[in-house]
Amino acid sequence: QKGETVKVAWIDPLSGLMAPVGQNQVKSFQFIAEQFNKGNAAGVKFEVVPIDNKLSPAESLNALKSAIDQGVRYVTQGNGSSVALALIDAINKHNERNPGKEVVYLNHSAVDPDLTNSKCSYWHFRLDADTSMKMEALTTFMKDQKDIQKVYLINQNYSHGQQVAKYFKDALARKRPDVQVAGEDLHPLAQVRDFAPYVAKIKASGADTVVTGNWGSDLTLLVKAANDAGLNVKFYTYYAGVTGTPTALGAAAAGRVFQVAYATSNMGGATAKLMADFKTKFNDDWYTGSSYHLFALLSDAMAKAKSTDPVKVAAAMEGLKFKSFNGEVEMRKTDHQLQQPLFISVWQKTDAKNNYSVENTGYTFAEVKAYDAYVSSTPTSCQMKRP
Amino acid sequence: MDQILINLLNGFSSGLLLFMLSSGLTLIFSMMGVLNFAHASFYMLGAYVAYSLSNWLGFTAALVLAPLIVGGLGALFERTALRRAHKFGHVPELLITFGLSYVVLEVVQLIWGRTPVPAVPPAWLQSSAFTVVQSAQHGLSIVAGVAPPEMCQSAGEAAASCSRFPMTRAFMMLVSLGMLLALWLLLTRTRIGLVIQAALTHPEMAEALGHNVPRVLMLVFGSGCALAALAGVIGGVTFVTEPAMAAVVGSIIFVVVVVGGMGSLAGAFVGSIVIGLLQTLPLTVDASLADLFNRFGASVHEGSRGWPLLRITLAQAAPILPYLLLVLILIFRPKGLMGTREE
Amino acid sequence: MTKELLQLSNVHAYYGKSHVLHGVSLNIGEGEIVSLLGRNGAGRSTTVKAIMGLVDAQGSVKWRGRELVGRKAFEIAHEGIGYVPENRDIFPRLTVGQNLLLGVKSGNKKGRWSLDDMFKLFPRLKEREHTAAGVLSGGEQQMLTLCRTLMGDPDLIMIDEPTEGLAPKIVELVADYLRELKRRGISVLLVEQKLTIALEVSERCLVMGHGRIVFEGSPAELKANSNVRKEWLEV
Amino acid sequence: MSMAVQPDMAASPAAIRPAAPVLAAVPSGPPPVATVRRQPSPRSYHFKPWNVGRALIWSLFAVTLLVVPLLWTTSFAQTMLCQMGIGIIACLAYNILLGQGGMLSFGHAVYSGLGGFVAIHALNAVSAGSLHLPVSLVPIAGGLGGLFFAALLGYVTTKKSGTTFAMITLGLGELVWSMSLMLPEFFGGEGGVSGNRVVGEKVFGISFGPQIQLYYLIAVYCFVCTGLMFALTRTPLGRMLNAVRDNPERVEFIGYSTQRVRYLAFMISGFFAGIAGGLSALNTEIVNAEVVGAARSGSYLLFVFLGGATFFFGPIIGAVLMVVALVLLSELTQAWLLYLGLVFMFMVMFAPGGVAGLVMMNLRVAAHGKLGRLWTGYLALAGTAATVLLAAAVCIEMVYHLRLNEALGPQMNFLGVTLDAKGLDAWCGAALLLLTGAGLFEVSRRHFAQQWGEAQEEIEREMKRREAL
Amino acid sequence: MSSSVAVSSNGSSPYALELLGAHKRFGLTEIIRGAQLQVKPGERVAIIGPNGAGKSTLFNLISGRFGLSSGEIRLHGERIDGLKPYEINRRGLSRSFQVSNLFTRLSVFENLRCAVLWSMGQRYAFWRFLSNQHEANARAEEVMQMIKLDKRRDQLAMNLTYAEQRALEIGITIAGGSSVILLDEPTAGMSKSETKRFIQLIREVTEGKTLLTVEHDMGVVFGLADRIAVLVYGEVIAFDTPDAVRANPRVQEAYLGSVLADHQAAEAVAQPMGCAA
Ligand SMILES: Nc1ncnc2c1ncn2[C@@H]1O[C@H](COP(=O)(O)OP(=O)(O)OP(=O)(O)O)[C@@H](O)[C@H]1O
Ligand SMILES: Nc1ncnc2c1ncn2[C@@H]1O[C@H](COP(=O)(O)OP(=O)(O)OP(=O)(O)O)[C@@H](O)[C@H]1O
Ligand SMILES: CC(C)C[C@H](N)C(=O)O
Ligand SMILES: [Mg+2]
Ligand SMILES: [Mg+2]
Repeated sequence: QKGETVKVAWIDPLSGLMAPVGQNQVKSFQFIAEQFNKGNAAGVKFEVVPIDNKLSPAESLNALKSAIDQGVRYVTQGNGSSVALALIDAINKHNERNPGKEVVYLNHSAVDPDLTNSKCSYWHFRLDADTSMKMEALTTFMKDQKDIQKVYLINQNYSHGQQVAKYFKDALARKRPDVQVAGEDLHPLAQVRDFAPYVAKIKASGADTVVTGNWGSDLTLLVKAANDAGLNVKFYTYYAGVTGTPTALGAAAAGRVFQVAYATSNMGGATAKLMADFKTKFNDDWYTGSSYHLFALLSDAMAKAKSTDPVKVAAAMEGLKFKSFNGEVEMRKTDHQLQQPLFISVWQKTDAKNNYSVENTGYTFAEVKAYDAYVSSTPTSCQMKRP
Repeated sequence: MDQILINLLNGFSSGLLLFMLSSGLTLIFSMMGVLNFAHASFYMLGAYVAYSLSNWLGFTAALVLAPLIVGGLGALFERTALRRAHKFGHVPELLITFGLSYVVLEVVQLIWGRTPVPAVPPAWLQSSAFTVVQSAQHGLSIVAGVAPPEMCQSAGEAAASCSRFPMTRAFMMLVSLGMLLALWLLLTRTRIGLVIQAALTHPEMAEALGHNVPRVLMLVFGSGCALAALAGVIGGVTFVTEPAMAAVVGSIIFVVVVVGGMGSLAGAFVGSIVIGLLQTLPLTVDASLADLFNRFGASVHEGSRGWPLLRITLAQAAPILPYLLLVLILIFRPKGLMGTREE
Repeated sequence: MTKELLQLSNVHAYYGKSHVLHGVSLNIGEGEIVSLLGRNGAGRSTTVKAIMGLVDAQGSVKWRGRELVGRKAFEIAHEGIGYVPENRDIFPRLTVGQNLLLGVKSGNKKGRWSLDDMFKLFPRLKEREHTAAGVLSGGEQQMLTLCRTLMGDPDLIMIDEPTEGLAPKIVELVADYLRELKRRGISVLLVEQKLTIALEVSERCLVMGHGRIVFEGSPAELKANSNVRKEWLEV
Repeated sequence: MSMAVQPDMAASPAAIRPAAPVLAAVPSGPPPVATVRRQPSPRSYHFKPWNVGRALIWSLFAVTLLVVPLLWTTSFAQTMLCQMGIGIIACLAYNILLGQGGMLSFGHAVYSGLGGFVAIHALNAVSAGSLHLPVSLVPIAGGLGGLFFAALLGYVTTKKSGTTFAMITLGLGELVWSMSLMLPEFFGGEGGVSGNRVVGEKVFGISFGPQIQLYYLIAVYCFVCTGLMFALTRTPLGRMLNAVRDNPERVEFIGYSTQRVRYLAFMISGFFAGIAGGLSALNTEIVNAEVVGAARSGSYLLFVFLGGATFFFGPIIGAVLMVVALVLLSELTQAWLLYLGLVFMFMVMFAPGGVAGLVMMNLRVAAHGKLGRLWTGYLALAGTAATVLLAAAVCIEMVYHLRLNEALGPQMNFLGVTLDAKGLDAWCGAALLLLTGAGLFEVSRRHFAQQWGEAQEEIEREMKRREAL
Repeated sequence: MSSSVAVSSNGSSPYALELLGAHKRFGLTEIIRGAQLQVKPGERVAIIGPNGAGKSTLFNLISGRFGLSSGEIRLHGERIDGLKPYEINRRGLSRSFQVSNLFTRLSVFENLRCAVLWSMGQRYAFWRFLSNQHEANARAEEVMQMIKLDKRRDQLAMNLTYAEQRALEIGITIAGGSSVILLDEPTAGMSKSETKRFIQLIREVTEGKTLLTVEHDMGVVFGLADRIAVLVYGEVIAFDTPDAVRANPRVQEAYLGSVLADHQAAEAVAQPMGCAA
């Protein structure tokens, strides 16, 4: 396998609502691929083939076809679990109908737990932590925050948002039955311009904490509206670090916005170097750590399988333990869900210890708590069909 | 009590913002008969231009200049493109604005990038206009600016609650009312309004009577775009300035214009307020139809017929209420609330 | 002869590619009523539109010595030419009053005519002052257009078939109206179908056929010339 | 109120009508071949389906459908072909409203989309064994679904016309789209509903697993539906639909209810749209909220217009362009949305009859044997236009490259040539090319316009002469 | 006003069309004030009256374009007020418009074919080919020849000349074979010679039918009508033979005027369709 070129199709939005995120991520993947091309366990060369799917499942299927035509055997995607579902379905069918031309799907950010539970597939490997895992970590953290009395849930009215709400309530009942859910809202995805009414509602409920899976402008507008109305609550979020949001959070949100993720802005060591290089090169933040997982996992598995054949590599990836930027991680065999540490970080001014300025705002996500992989690990109901 | 007040204030201000957005659209529609699908794009353009200008000249200058610049661009578009399509009728006119909205979006992204730009309101807009204080012993009171913390820091037995009303929103309301006044004067107190309406049906005749119709149309379109841009300047700093900001308001402003009555300024105003309230007030009601039925003795629960529909709370349905209203209004009163013509 | 006001020489006009006027030459003096007669499709309306700048024309149209060809309609209107189209073209959504108001040119000072003059002329309009013009009866609309043009205080008024659809009694009124215009020193170019009224009020008659002027003379001459009438006006 | 005095959208098909006088004489609706020979006896109108010209066109269409997948064999090309076939049905269905009925709908994806959902549920029912239906008939289930929802929602929509109609469709479109996320029971939430089209016994060895088998299923549907929709234009209802478009008021005075005509047409359109949705469900094997979204509805409108709504075959061109633009163009360039927007603006401004309008204009010239004269003009025009396009595209691509592809450095590849997006020479070259191209284009355009005008004038004269005979 | 029980159509009504105390108000203004008119089958009636008297409004009421404020309208003894225009048309009444109202983007032939479809029982059929409907096609051809537009068969209506459009307007009105025909100023905008030809045409195509026509051209009125109804301020002040109407002083005062009209009317009578000068 040495010296071979491995094409990885990156199927994600480059236009439309999620384009900013997509633009950042495509750079991340290309950048990390370059890093790995300098030397990796398998000695292969990676090439990222970006294809715009406009955040549309139907378009993604076209993109998949196009990628397969170009000889691509590894596909990665992450924005939108609906797209992920469509891809899993299509890849399952493709692999079944076209033996010898199998395709492996490496999911870098789609976090719907179903993807590794009821909808799990042998060909799908998830590198992000799913909603339930993040919620496990988040609630473990919240359990110890004694000032949390009343929590308000506000989420986007689609599967991701609904799941955040659901898993939160489940976990809370287990860990802090005394905390009250003061209210719950589901608002339409990316359509609300004016969050003032929601903020008024949160205010009226007397909540001291807001938990939200919102991303993009749905998160920034929420935080902005809260600041404007003088609503002094803490926000526990999934996606405060995604492109554009940090800029919009600015100074007003300092100390009040928490994020749960498999990374923080200040991981130190080699990661700090990577982030710095990325920033010099693109004047942008490298936050999609799963791009690192992807190439680390692939090269290790290819080395192990001594092949780039997706069937062999897939088999090699199952249960593979490898070293990534956030420590030693494991691709769990039962459901192909990566087991990795999770971090709670807070939005604050940069300081000596946390000196990475996110989006050049002078603010950063500073680690407040790190949890080992086992803490956030959740059971799976996956009944995987192996070929 | 304070919550009701705040909710009403939110509703009204949200309505006034909608008016700010849709007034230009109404102007263009009532006078030129053009459904301008690029209206929201001009709104976005206003925000971006103002962002660049205020980094350079300050916010106040941007507030004045950005609408002028965008209005000029609008006039240019009317002159070079829309005028050509006008000959072919309404559908091509509409489609050309459709095409323009794509182009504007792409150009904005090329110039300012795809991520939000950090547009912040100037210092004088960053404070609070007033604070609504509800305290157990003093009841409801309104304090200008930010209420001193001791007022809100629960004194004694019962906690007082303070809700601040941000300056940006107050300013927005003010500008919106100003727009209403200016437009009303333009339409009723000047003859230009008559000329435009005349030109709508018989442009040649209006010209033969000595009115420079093309110039008037250009001015109207330019003004409509300038109004959108003004809304954008304020909307941009109040919310976020980002490429998706046009898409978010894109269809709701049509709802406003249609519900109010196509081409009627008063209608656009009433429509804005109604939609503003409709988007806001139902959010506070977390009851669903199922709850309602259960209240009256029916037992509706998961698994009963129509549960998926009955289960939806009013708060969740709030965002679609404007569209529901639109459809109902058009079926039962196609003129719209205040409209005079039915087409 | 009176002083020349308007002179057309060798005017050609086209609708798209179809050639309609083939070299029309005519002139109108100050304070004159001239009628332009001819069969359907002879090109009378087109001539008037060409003067007004509403169709593409070639040749020369001189107004008090100044060339009008190539200028915009609203500029021509500002020169002092009024036009009453044959299909009326009232502004349907505006009220009668607003329609009249629009007759006044933008930026103009007070003209010779006031709203009240108009209402005196056609009392029926006064009654309907606040009605949307679109619902007026055919005849009422005709009255409205006449008045609207007059509000612009033109020196020459070109009227295309003003008696169309009017009751005989009102036709009579229109004749009075035309005479009144003349009395106030306004020139009229009257495009007519009804010979009766044309012959009665005008000083000169022009007959058009196939896009050219084929006869010019006094009403008496036209009455006498049965050849022209046979060939160019009636069957 | 009188219709004539209002800027009514119902009158706006006028709008779509190419206003250039040269186009005015082109009859709307029927395709070029459908010239009816004039004969004195009324008996001569007997329907002759095998009129030579028509037979030729239809056979050509059939052969094209048969042959294309053999020419483009990659799986990507075949998915695109499948989508084109589906798009053709959907766009033709949409044009029943827009081009033939003068109804401007902003929400037609509702019917194709809901048809898709019904179809995928039907497919899953087949898989589950609770429904016995060959997979090849699942699209019909989609069609019935589209018909059902069109009957339900169309009843209120078609009560109105013009702008009111357009706005109701906009509102309903938004409503259905919002509902689709609120009602995961039917719509499957964000993830949608997926199915497997390979189900049941193989019939003649056809499992519909391989894309090519599905393609031929789509091709058959496409051909039959196109035929049926064309036939519709030749029926009393089809003709009255045109009458309603042109003058709804008068229709009421010749015994027809405009509402009823619109409603029936709306249902028929919904049925065909549903079939397209059903085929699409089979094609992607997953249906989610996106299929009822405003973006989809918008593309129908835009591309039907681009293809040419005044002509029956316009939407077919539109559908092909739709797939090319949305699927292929976005693969080729990041600036595809900009190109799309610009193309729209220019088409509306300079060719309001759409591509079909251009085709018909040239066919008319060709029919009068005058095309031969124009070809040099065309050549010059094409050459210079290509130059301008190329230069403009280079500039646009370089700008996009600089903004978006920093990762790859300033070096970029454009049509096989490597350019340095930061290099002065690339920019100067492009600018120079653009300017000279534009200059030459203008020269040849003027020359061509004159030639074209002459040809038109001659044709006009000839037609007058013939008429006079 | 009157009993709401509709007299059932028994076909034996002596009148083809009846207006009984018809009233129409627009907002506050009453346009039709109790118009009363009874037209016998086969009769040709001209309605004259000053501008704004409500003639077109009356037609709009009869044809169902506007709803009646009060009163009754009967067609062959059957009440038709409150019905939709198409329902009235299906009962055998057809009208033309003062301003041509055509299917502008359809050819002459298609215009006429559309007009005959309903009466030929085609209804909303989408399962039959038009080209196979020989009866309808033959009828359309026939009407086209009647109105002498057969040479323009495949021209779009919008490309016709004014006079041709007027002819087509009449053609569409009569094509469906309705027994009661309303024509609103059919000769408006036509020259004397064309008017003459047109009156001839109208006579031919409405042979044996009940005809109501609004006209200001006295030549047409006196040349065409069996009886004349004079509508003034929404009331029928006279309904009589042409001679009687002309002699009626009220009519003269309200409508005909003095000198000019006398002249015109006299002229019209002297040479009903002749040269005017
Ligand atoms: N908009 C148009 N497009 C094409 N041809 C036109 C147009 N208007 C008029 N024509 C043609 O131009 C010729 C002259 O028309 P014009 O209206 O000047 O005649 P006219 O003498 O006023 O007759 P009328 O009695 O009909 O008013 C006619 O043959 C007519 O068909
Ligand atoms: N929809 C309406 N609303 C208000 N007034 C109306 C409406 N329609 C007609 N009218 C008024 O009714 C009166 C009668 O109009 P109508 O058109 O019937 O007159 P007419 O007798 O046909 O006159 P003409 O001979 O001039 O055509 C007019 O004064 C007109 O302004
Ligand atoms: C990248 C994220 C902002 C998107 C998120 N993963 C989702 O499920 O939609
Ligand atoms: Mg004329
Ligand atoms: Mg009338």
